[in-house]
Amino acid sequence: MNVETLYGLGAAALVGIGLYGLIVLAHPLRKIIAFNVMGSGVFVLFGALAKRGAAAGLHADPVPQALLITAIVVAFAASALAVALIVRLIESTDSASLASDPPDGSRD
Amino acid sequence: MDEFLLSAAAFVLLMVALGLLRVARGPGYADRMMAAQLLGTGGIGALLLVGAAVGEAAVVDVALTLALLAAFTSIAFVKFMAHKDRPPTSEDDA
Amino acid sequence: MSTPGGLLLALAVLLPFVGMLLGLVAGGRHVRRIAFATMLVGLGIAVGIAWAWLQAGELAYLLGDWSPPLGIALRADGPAVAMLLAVAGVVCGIGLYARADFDTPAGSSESRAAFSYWLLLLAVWGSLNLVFVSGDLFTLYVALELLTFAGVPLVCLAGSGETLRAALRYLLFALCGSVLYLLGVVLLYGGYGTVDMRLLAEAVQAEPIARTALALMTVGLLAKTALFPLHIWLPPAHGGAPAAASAVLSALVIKGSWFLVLRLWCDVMPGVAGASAAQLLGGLGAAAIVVGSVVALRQQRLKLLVAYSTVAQIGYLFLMFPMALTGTGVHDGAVAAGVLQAISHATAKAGMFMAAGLVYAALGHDRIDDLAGAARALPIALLAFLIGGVALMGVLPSGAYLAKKLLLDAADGSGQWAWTWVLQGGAVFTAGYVVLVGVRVLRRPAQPLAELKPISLLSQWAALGLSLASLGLALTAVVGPLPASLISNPLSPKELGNTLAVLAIGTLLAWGLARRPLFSITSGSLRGTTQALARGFEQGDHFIRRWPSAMVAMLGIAATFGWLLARA
Amino acid sequence: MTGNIVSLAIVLLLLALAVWAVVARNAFLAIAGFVAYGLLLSLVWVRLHGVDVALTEAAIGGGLTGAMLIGAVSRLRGTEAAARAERSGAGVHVLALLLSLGVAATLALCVLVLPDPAPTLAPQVAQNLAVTGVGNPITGVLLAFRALDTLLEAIVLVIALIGVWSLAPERFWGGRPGLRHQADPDGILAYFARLLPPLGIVFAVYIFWAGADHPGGKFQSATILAAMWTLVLMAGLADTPRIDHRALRFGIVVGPLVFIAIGVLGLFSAGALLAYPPQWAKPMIVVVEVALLPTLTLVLGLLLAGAPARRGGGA
Amino acid sequence: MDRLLDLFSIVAIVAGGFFFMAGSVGLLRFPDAYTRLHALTKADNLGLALVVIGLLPQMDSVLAALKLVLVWLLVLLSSAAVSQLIARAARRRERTP
Repeated sequence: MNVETLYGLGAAALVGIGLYGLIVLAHPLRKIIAFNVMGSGVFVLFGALAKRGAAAGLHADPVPQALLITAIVVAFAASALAVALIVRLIESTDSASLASDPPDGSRD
Repeated sequence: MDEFLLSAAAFVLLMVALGLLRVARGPGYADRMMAAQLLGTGGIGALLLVGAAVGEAAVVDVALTLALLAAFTSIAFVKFMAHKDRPPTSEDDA
Repeated sequence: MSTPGGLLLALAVLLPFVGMLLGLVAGGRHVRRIAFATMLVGLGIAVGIAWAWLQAGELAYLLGDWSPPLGIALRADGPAVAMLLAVAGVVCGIGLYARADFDTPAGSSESRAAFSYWLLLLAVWGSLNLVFVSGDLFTLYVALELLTFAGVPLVCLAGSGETLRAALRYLLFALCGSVLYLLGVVLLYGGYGTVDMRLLAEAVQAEPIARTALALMTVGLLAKTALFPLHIWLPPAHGGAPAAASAVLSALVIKGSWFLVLRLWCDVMPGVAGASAAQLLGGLGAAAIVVGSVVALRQQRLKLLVAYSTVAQIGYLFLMFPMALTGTGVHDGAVAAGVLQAISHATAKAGMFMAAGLVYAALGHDRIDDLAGAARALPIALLAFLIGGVALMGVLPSGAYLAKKLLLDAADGSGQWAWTWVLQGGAVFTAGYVVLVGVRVLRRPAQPLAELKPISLLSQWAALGLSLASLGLALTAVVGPLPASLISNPLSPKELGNTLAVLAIGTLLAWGLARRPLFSITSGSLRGTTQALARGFEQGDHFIRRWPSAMVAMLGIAATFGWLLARA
Repeated sequence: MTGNIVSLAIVLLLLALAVWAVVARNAFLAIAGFVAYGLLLSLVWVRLHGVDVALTEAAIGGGLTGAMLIGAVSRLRGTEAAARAERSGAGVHVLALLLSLGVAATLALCVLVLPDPAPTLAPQVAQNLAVTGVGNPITGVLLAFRALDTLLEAIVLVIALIGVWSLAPERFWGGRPGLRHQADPDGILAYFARLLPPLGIVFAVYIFWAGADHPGGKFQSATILAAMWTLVLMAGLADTPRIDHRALRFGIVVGPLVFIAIGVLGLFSAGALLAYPPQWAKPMIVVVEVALLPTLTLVLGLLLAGAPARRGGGA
Repeated sequence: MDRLLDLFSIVAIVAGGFFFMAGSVGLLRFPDAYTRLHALTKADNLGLALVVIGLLPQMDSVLAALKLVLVWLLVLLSSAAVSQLIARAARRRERTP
């Protein structure tokens, strides 16, 4: 098996791990970590594709690598916004729960 | 030589991976942090070895960035611990 | 190749961002001024684009003169131009409405809410324009993220704990959607070596990579659009935000990801997206209409009612897919219907949220049961609300009517009888909550209304203007590119009978499903049954909006799409 | 062969750390795992011949994100325990496991059926790079071929910052972000904060200049600078600026505005928006990068600092 | 000469690898947190130091070699900081059995 395929398969597993965390973890901060793990899985997959595209004297296709840098920055911005929201939510409600109130349909 | 450097990198990585077993076994908070620490150092070592093997000079810059940012992150960890008498949520410490 | 007028596309994208940056640095009272100046110029650009499009047909612009696949192309076809123009109009309408709400109070040099609102409004606008004109799937990823980052803070501008929670839910769920979308983009690049939509459309084959990419991207975008059952974040977010922000979120932000689904299915990968997967999209839309409408009828607050009606209306936007993709190419009429539906929803829903906000501002509450006498006290605002609702029902000459007509034609053409029922039935649900609110506000109050707080006249007219725009949208068929033959006399026995039937059944629904009886008739056992049913819907909605259920639903839908695409 | 063993070791370690970061008992440990994970990712990028990406990942992935998450953990106030009570049932866990396995398996299948030879834009980039005057192909893609993406990236950060600021309590609007850090009495932190930043700044400048022709560039440089700034703030040696400070606001917008201005200039000098006149391509690109540097540094640092939380009049 | 330098590199790096191994084994086998910490900090810093020393002859320029040494110094710095943190955590663990 060549290196790119190995990393590609690893990336697929990372996406799965992150996704699992996103579903089952309750605390939003933990979800952010899982989101980052999943995101990095996508990035590694893209990196493996870039490596596959090595040609014309370049060791890898530079276009996906450039896109990756942008994507990493965007993911950081997302995490920063989410963390700020979590901190503020806890400050104002003393809770980080995302659950909403049940419908009060039984009261009428 | 390159083959040797790569083998050395693989060896270092496998060794720190062994250290990760400590994370699974615990028991404490300190032990897990130690594993992370070992991993950081080993990871940078392996990075340098791989970089020398593939002859990519800029890998040293990556290592330097990592070391700089790792120092920064460690200080953030220390600062966090200094602020809290105890970590807020370490149930395995209690 | 860049076309004449193509530069306007780039300007339409950059201008709102430049306005935002200038506003940020100028600060204070200048922010609002800069925002209005930007709106004025932006509206001009949008009109210019429409003009250029009428002259030359499709517009294109190569940024930096680099052609794809290396560079990024901006392109605008009919749907994109229509959306650009509509969004420019709605942004200006919302801006006029928000002028009074988001003023820097005297005595302070800068206020948080005003500063943030105007800058974020411009950010939403720029991002949407980018979504409409970008021909590059990765740039679209960035555009979608921009849209989310601008939309999330709008949700919690009021700063209360509940809105913060809603904003966080929105952000986290939308982020899951973005990662899935990005994953699809990555796969497409791996398979075909480009992220340009035009080049992809030529290269793409119905093979595992393209199918997986389409399934993942679609479900990611559905999560961002909040199509049932992925509407986990929408009701609290849209219901809790300030009205001017809700209008932006509901009328505009969700259209971005919806438009991208349309692009992917009808432009980039129509060959991969088979008819059976399109049936599933339409099916989710139909489910959204039923659940969203029933739960909307159960709401006690006007803004939440409007928020749930958005859940239902998003469903309408997806009804076009079964008609557009029948396995034999793309049906243009159905696509046009979808765009028309999106625009009529954008205008009407903005007007309705604004009206609800005015009611809240004037009365100090928006409890539907306590709105008796409101119609007399706030005639313009409630007229705006009801006209918006009527427009969404699909009554002549509204845009929704035209959209429905086009879809019925398409459904007839491809022999899909089941969907004609859904299309006709959808209007009934909308009629339900229009009647519900209408009856409540027209009732004579038991005691005279308390002192009303003053509300801006400009805001009221802005709301009414947008609702009227939605109601008159079908008239564009007379001047625009759509066949005028679709419009018939609204007073003809057939149309009138149809409208009356819709209203009658809607009234029945409102009577059966609303929490409080609509009329003071003693309710029989029938109402007991319908009430139990409605409660069931509510509880089901609550269950599906829990985080784990929504995530499981998301992946389940992705898997179903994958399966359907592979089978086709 | 040996290379494959290294890669295998890296992948296995990466997966182990990812699992750690996700299933760890509490957030603090999860972040420790995540930081180590970020470090290892840089190794992945080096193996995949993406040194530019490795630099970015090293700076952002483990570094800034890790520090930001740690800062957040200290403000969780026992909400973690509450979240534990909310934990989903066994059924959800099984379902989640099955679905994520399904997604991972599908992706793995896609990886195995990728077309061979792989489609690539590398030849086109290599062919057109000379026109841009820069030697680093990634810089060429980011600032010439796909300049719009880079502009949007800066705008994304600014919008995120507006979003973070908008979370401030009303009374603190215009004030200083984050908590005031007290200078560490035993001085170790202050010692670090005096020692590291000069080093970091020199290195950041080096990375910045290297970026035109070698791996590196404005973004990686800005990240290091932002980290150094944050370090000084954490040590209490300096305070965050008031967010209504005119110079600060100017620094935030200068990058994208200069970028757009040069893009419009291209309309007249090179015939297309965001194009550079042939001989002037490299100087123009350098100007854009220089202008973006303060924007990125300030925005990254301020994103880390969070919403305004103090009135903080005066200096 | 090159042979000799390569040999030097190989010896140093092998020794470095040995110390990394020692660190891991210590982490796994030593009885309590303190001794583990002791083993670890010695091992990983020495391990990295030896790897760096071994790589020095392989560098093309003085600048690269200088950067290499700087990497080691920075890692030393952060490991000192983190060790202190870990020791504190271990102490607390002792206090609350």
